[in-house]
Amino acid sequence: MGLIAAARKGAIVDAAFVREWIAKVSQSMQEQREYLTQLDAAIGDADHGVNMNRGFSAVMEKLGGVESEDPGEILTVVGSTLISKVGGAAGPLYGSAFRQAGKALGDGSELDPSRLLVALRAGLEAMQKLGAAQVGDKTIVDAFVPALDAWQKELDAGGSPGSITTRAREAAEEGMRSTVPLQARKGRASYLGPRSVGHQDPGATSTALIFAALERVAGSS
Amino acid sequence: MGLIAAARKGAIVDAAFVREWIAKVSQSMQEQREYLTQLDAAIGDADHGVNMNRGFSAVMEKLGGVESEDPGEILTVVGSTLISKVGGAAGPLYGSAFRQAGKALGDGSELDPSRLLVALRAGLEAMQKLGAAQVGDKTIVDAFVPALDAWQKELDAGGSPGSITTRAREAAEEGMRSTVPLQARKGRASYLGPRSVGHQDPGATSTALIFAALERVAGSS
Amino acid sequence: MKKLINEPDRVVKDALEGVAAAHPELRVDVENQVVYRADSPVSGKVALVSGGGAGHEPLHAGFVGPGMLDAACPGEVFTSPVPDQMLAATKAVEGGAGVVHIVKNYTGDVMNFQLAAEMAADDGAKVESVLVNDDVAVEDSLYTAGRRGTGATLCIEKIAGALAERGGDLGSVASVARKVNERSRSFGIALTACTTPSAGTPTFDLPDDEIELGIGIHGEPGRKRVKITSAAELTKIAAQAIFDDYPFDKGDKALVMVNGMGGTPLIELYVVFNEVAKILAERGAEVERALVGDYVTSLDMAGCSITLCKLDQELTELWDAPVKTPALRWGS
Amino acid sequence: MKKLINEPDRVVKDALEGVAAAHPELRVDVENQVVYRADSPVSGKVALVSGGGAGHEPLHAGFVGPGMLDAACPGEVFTSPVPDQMLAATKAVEGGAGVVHIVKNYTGDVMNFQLAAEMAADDGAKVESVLVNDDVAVEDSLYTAGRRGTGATLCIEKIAGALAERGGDLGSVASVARKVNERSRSFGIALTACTTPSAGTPTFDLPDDEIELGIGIHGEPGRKRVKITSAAELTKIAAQAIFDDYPFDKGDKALVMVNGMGGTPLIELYVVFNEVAKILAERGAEVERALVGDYVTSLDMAGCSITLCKLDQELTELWDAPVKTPALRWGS
Ligand SMILES: Nc1ncnc2c1ncn2[C@@H]1O[C@H](COP(=O)(O)OP(=O)(O)O)[C@@H](O)[C@H]1O
Ligand SMILES: Nc1ncnc2c1ncn2[C@@H]1O[C@H](COP(=O)(O)OP(=O)(O)O)[C@@H](O)[C@H]1O
Ligand SMILES: [Mg+2]
Ligand SMILES: [Mg+2]
Ligand SMILES: [Mg+2]
Ligand SMILES: [Mg+2]
Repeated sequence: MGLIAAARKGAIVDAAFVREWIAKVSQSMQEQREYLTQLDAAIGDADHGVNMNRGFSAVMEKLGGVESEDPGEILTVVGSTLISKVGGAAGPLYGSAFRQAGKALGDGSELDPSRLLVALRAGLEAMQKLGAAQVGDKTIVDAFVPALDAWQKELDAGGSPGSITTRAREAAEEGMRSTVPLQARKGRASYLGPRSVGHQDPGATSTALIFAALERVAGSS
Repeated sequence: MGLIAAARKGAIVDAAFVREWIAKVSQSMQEQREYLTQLDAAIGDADHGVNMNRGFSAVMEKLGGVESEDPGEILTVVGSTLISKVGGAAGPLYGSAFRQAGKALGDGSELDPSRLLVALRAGLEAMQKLGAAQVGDKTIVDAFVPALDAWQKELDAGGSPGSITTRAREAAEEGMRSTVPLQARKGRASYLGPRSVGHQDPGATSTALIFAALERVAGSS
Repeated sequence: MKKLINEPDRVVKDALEGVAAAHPELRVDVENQVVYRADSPVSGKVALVSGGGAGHEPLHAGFVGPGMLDAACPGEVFTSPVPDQMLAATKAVEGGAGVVHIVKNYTGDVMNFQLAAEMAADDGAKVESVLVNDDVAVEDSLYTAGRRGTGATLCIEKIAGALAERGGDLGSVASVARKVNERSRSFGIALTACTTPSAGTPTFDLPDDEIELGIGIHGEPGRKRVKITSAAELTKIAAQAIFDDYPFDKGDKALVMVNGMGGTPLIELYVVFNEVAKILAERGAEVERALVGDYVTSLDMAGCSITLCKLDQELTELWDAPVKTPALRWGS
Repeated sequence: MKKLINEPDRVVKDALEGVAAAHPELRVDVENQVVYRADSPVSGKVALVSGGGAGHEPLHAGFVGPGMLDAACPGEVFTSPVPDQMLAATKAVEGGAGVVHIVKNYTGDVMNFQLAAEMAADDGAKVESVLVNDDVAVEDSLYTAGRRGTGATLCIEKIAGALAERGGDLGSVASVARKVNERSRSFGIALTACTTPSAGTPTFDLPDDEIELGIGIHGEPGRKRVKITSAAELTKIAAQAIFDDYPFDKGDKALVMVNGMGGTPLIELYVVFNEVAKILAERGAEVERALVGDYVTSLDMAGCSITLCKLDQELTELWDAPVKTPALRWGS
């Protein structure tokens, strides 16, 4: 059941919704595998797409065996699976983020966009605690932070779950594009120094894909 | 002094003549270095031109320090220098040939085309004793043998030293071309089996160059 | 892409099966991708665990054995291993004297080892982490992830492994490892990019007459691209980059490692070694120990890295101590 | 062409200077291109001398030392050495018990060693020549120069060297060398050509999806060109070519060498080793000893060769005996 539909009866996000979201993320990581890898080849080591695809395929397999009706528990499973299967920089970073977000949701089978935002903020915090990246370092953070800010803004403006996730996706993509002129200060790309300028960051790109998937689920019904 | 000029006063080949011949061989090995190497790349290991050029440069250096007025002694020095400097298959083969030719000439500062032929036959024999190649094996021998046969024929016909060396050079080149359709049975090229067919043998080619140099000396005066 | 593999996704596991088949003196957990020395845990001995992305062979699995590592955790090609691997390895080799994690300074390696160390600590294991960051091509500053760990990793694993084998305690094994890191510097040069099995195309394009200076070991481009020149010139550039950061002068004794990146023939590495030896001689420093060959590689990349480690008597003795691994073996 | 060299004509001498700088346990005559173990001549010991074109490193210079060769004579790249080198080496290492020449079966090597042996005999030295011809890719017939010597050279030098070190006399050292040759077979596969420094371009053109089967070690093309396929398939082809000539069956114990040609990363060699081990297991034969790495190379050629040597107790003991050379070292 999509967020819109859920929204009608009080904007409820449930386990099915989270599973649908993750399924769409997994699908787009598979579709964008080469693209993300090419981006990583330019300023990294040509494996980001492979890593993300490997991770989310493992997640889908894992979730198949998880009965839970608890969205928080599901996100926690997603996180620990990413930590266990991805490796590289993206694994622990995305893994900690999803796991922390899941923990923050706590239990309860239903939640709304504002509670989901709180959870995602907790996830972002965990990621920054581990990776110590700030906006402008040319990383995942450059897409993640503006996405949540836009989410907050649209939420305050009383926007619908659909419009909230649309704003978030737009902001994530903008953040993604904003990494192009930046010189990387974190991760492998930072080794290139000035030569990292002019390339879009792979991690910021995968983050934009994650928010795009969320929008598609929220938009559907 | 060229063979023609020498011929007038009794077809005398002297030390100066031999030195001139070897100098011209050395020059053409330098000029044809890449060409011979490319031929060797096709059916061998891409070093024949390099080997021959290294060898004859060493020979020129060596001869610079040899006073001798004895053609036989000079050819012997050429042979042992090739043995000591070239390596590969061509080194011992050409080396033994020149050395044996030199020995066969014996001493005496002058000789004529018929005595030079006897010496070259002795050289060819030494080469075949060491390498056991017959005409048709796609080797040096395929150019060397017909060259000496043509030499003999023109000599019997009373040809001038100039015409003798021209026939020899023509026959050597024909022998060289005749290696193209052959399947190699000796040397590295034989490893290719049927795949050696269709390529001109590098060693037969360098032999043709050696007779061409001889013709140029004999032709000049 | 032409490679001697089956499927790209199987490369690491297939290779690990090969390692198991070739080296009975190792125990290989193919499923979890951990290579152990067969007799681990060695009770009372400090255990050494290292790991990192695959594609750098023989690093690290080739350095598992008496006198060096107790376990190695290869990740996927060029991708740091996951915490589960290091956790499993740490538990399995723990002999009661604690475990040293040798971690090359890459964001991914650092974070995955950190998570593993935290989990291991929760389970009560004593873990000391040692960071390797010898690559002078990267300025260590706020604006980078810090220097990369490259060739010095071998020196650290060998020397710390020797001390552990001799019965050194956790603190002293970790500190000799850090001492080697502080006294080692490396610089790498790439003549070509490399091709990862999963990507299938070279990690970057390099014209036929250009090379990359200051490359790492993951196929990433270097700091600077220049026209190819003589081995003498290139070695000067690499050596100078090292000396600018950490000079080797009169009387200094160097462990000199000229390391092939994977696609460069040994004869060229000896040509480069000769140039390094000449440069050190000019400065009055000595080649005390030498290692020439492919040890810390980057798949099929052509090029080399030069590592200089400043030896003292302690380090020289530990370097000379017996070691028995697939890739480094002497004195036993 | 991008190589870490100075001038093409200097490569061998520059590399030999590097060998001298890196290995004090060797004595290097750079001018005459001979590498000696520093303590030669070893009086009363049968001496082993080998040689061949350069470009196959570590073969042969990397195998000079106690338990293996007394001297190695590298020629120019891919060009057999000249008789003068082998003559000088033979005289210098002769310890009163005679000298064994280990000669790979190539026209050039054979003729140059022959001339050297004749000259040495004239000087009163006792020389036994052993011909290595293990490459099953070449049919040994009137229509070829005979099988090439490839990977088995290492096994012969190691095992005969061990017997010589143990005090075996000239006859027995030569005959154990011949025994190893008779019990060894090899087959090589090239994924790419190689580039000699002096030629500067690849020795042959190979499309991006094709490989050469049955190659030698001088960059010459093989017997057959096919589309690239899986490591499993390629290993089957190589193993079958060996078994067709010399089967390994139930109970046979094999020394398995998976040798890199120079440009192929170690991780791929282990993938191939794994396939060889599976094939031998299917036939009931055992991997008794293993060697995986770059040992008999062809400059920067990508590919590998597989060598199988049928061991018996004598050969296994001699293989395990101590050896101390730059490229092969154990037990000391
Ligand atoms: N410290 C960090 N904080 C946040 N994101 C980071 C950090 N370091 C790297 N990243 C992200 O990780 C991405 C690379 O991920 P990936 O290629 O999977 O790992 P690796 O760099 O180990 O190969 C980069 O594009 C960047 O966005
Ligand atoms: N047995 C032989 N008899 C005569 N000539 C031979 C023999 N074997 C090889 N050759 C000649 O040697 C040539 C190759 O010489 P070269 O390339 O210098 O030596 P290598 O083959 O050792 O690299 C071949 O083209 C062939 O003509
Ligand atoms: Mg990456
Ligand atoms: Mg040749
Ligand atoms: Mg990676
Ligand atoms: Mg040759």
